[in-house]
Amino acid sequence: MTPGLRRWVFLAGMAGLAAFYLWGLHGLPGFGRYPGPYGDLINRIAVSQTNATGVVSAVNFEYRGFDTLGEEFILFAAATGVATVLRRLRGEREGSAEDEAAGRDVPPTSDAVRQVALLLTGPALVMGWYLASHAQTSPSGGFQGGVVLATAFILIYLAGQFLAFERFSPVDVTDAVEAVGAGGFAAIGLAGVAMGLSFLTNFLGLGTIPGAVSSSGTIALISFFVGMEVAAAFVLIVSEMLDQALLLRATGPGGRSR
Amino acid sequence: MTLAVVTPYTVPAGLMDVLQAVLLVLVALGATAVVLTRAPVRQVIVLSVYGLLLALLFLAFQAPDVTLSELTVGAIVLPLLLLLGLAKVRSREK
Amino acid sequence: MHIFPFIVVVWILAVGLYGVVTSRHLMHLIMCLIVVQSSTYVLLLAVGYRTGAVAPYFFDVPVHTPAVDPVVQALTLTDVVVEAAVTALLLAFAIQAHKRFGTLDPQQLVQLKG
Amino acid sequence: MNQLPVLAVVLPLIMAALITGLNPLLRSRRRLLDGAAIATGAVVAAMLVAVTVMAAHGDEVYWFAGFRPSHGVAIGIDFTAGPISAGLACLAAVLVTAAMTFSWRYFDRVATYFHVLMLTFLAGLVGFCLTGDIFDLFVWFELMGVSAYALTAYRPEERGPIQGALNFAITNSLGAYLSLSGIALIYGRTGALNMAQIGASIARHDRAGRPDGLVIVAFLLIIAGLLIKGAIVPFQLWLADAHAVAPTPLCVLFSGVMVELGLYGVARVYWSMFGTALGHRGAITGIFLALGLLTAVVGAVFCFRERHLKRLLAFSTVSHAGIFLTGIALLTPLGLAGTAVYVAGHALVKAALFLCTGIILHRLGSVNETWLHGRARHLRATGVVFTVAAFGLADLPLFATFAGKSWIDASAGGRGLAWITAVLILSSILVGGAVLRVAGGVFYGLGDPPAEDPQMAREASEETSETTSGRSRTPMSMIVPPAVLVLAAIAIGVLPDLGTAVQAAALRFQDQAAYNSAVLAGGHTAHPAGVFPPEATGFTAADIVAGIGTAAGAAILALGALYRRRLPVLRGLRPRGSLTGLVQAFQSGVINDYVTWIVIGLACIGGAMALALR
Repeated sequence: MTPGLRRWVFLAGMAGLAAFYLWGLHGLPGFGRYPGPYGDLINRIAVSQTNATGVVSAVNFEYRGFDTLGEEFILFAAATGVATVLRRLRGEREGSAEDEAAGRDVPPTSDAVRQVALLLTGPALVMGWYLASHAQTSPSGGFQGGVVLATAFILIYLAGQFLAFERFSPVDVTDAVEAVGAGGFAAIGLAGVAMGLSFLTNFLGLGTIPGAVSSSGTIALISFFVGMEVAAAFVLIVSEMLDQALLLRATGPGGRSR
Repeated sequence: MTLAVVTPYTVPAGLMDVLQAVLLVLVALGATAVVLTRAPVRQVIVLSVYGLLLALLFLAFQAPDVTLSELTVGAIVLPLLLLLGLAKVRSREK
Repeated sequence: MHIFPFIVVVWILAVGLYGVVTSRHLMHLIMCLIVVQSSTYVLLLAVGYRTGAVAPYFFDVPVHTPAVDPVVQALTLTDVVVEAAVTALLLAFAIQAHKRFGTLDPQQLVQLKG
Repeated sequence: MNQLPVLAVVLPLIMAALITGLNPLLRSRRRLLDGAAIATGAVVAAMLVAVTVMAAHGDEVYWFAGFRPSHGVAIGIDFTAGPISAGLACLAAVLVTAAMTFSWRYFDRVATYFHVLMLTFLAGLVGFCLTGDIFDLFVWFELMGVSAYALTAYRPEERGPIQGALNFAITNSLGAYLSLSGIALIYGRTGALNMAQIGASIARHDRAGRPDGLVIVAFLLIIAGLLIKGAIVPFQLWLADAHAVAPTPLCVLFSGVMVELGLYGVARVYWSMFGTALGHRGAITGIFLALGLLTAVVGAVFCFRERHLKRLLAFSTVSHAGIFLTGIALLTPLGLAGTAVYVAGHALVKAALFLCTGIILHRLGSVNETWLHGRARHLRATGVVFTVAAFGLADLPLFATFAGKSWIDASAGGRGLAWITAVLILSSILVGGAVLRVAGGVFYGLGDPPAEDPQMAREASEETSETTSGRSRTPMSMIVPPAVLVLAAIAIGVLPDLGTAVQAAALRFQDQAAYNSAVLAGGHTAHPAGVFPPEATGFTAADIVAGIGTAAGAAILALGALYRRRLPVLRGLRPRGSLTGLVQAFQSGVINDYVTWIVIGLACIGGAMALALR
């Protein structure tokens, strides 16, 4: 199909699909009228059942914890996939950062950026830690915390050089952290199985005060492992991409003309 | 269901409606802008703004958890990854 | 307001798909795919919304306060992670494609592949 | 509490994490790494055999974290292992084990990545089969997808794999987002994610006896992603691009189970959620029959004109996917039972064919049928396995494929649709003929090499060897798996009372009320009842004649193709240029076109459903 023809064919099909979709949406109860019962039931029982006051975290790490296990492994598989696709191949060598930078219009990191980035690293670390460890009380959790933690490591890159970043996150260590995070989550589930309970049963004491940091049993623990996994996965993905930015290829089509 | 409970987080219903409507319009415009921006680097910036708009909309939908994720992922991490990818591609186009 | 958010959902989906279909650059295409997926976030959260209800946090409000649906929020969180994972993988493919083909135009990729 | 279903998903995940964590240790110890991964696959397969046997008399329902439903409202996620779902998961585990055994000596420089991704892929496949929650289905669908995209691009130094992986990932991700939209729609109506609960809820809502727009739209959106995964025309375009370039051991899984899993998902979604609400009307059968038969014929035609071995096998998978959808569309227990057995037989036979192609690639470094003509004469064992498997693909009696096909035909006859038998036989002859043509030409040097198609030769030359050393011989670890798989396909076909058992399982699969009571109330239904009653599962003389006729027809077609230039009648026959052009315009490889076709296809199916069901 030529681009022009394709556009018109698509518009015709999309008009039909949009009409069809709207026809279905018209059958909903209407915006602002969530009918329940799933969410209402959970809102009613979650606090007394799990001692977590953040019900979304209770759903994520308890009622639908198995979904979250799958979700963590999606990220895990994606990080492994990125590493697979971007692995160093024969005929590729690493150029020095300056060498590569000379060929780009991206200006080198200025001192101001460096200082701001350094200043932000500490708070980002603290905030990531806070988010990952307060899943049960406030709108936060392992995922958001993990992403912010990963951002802290990326800030280190911005502040310094790639080499420093690499020193902070050697692939083997990141791999290990990621494995502990993802595997730890699964292991918590299996611990329940070993006690004769259902997979991912919350077998730890729930604490006495709803919303306290130590409350809600495995929710906090799972959130912590998720934070580890997510942070490591993102650091891995970003470092693979950075690694690519520094790779030179000796030969091949579309190679560098310099 | 009648909702008479007033909490510290209750926003007057009329105001909330207006807020949501405005944000929905902005999100629709943002999506269109992302698609119609054909210059890659500029598109990443538009995408980042779009992520921000989505995050605000989710806040108006009473979903602070999702707001936080959308902010960290949609407005920061994904644009960063995309920029890294573009840097790689552009360095080779030199 | 009863149907308006859903019209926006369809609009985002349609615009995103339009971008995918007319895209001549893989990076652009990936970003349009992100737009397509964002329609599912808006739909999920709109479906679980309840007018006048609070967010599902009961730290300082009583448990019987009417709250919006927490389940769709958990689903959207999963959806966001999926987005990040798929986008990272697609980006890796695009980087590799650019290395092998020297272009990111989907139509030229096919011609060059042979 | 039976923990086996969940362990079958968690074990591969834990092993994937463990292998990644011990990466530095395992990188240099290939034996240990391969052994651990293969053992995991084998253990999972064994666990799933046990689950299948246990589930024969009632679904095994497992509630995660112990959250049982209260008053018909599910709070948590459940696994519901029935004989068909557990059996399909078991098939997936067996094929993963076979593929990893084959790749023991196949990849030369393999890091831990391959094993990790294979294990997460396995977990995704098994979780998808067993789950009883519609959002959980989406999660495992995505895990399966992400692992598969990455594995397709396992050789990123080449052009084909990257392009194939991109088309694969974009089309299938799009499908997943459409499915998620459908899930959100149905959730907005029912406030439930458990499939049984949704089914009960929408059946109650339906007052006029006809489904309303929301139910129809949600149904189509949910199955959209599954139909894309299931390679149904016009959503099949990604498949050949991905299959042709993925590492050969992986093609086994893509063709053998991943596509079939998409169609299993369609059947699962229909029978546990939408069946009652949509009313099992003739229009449902009509729409899916049309899609299935179209797919069967289009796939067969593409298959027969192909010269690139892996693409040829990929198109034959498209054709078979059409046959599977046809069997599901009949809505009868015998039709579903036939499909289930056909899926098993096809998976084993197709896996053997792909592994033999892998051996050819390993020994001769090419997948171009024209070039290979007569060059694989010395690969005697491979030739025998390939030829036997090719006859299996052509539905020769004794093979499981024959049993499955006969039951689909019998059931179609029972519903007054005997004419579809003719279409199915035609597509089987075309596919079998294409594969037998390869067998005769490549392994025995019969006839003349087929004419070179420049486009296909270019595509085939892209496919270079996946191995670098030891090419002078075929290791046992490569030839034993395909031989065992072919024998297994025969063994299943001659099992006594197979039909009765599988039909009983299919009947249980189709009894939505029994499924609801098992999931939501922990009930047990001793005698499930489907919409259509069970039928006789014996083979009539006509079945056997049809089976032998199909195989013979395929053989004659293959010989005709090989000796075309020496036969007076056929000499003048050449593939028409206009047809070739049309095919290339359809299968263009351009992702923009593929997405356009998806939108058009959905709009057309949606229009048909809106008109016929409402």
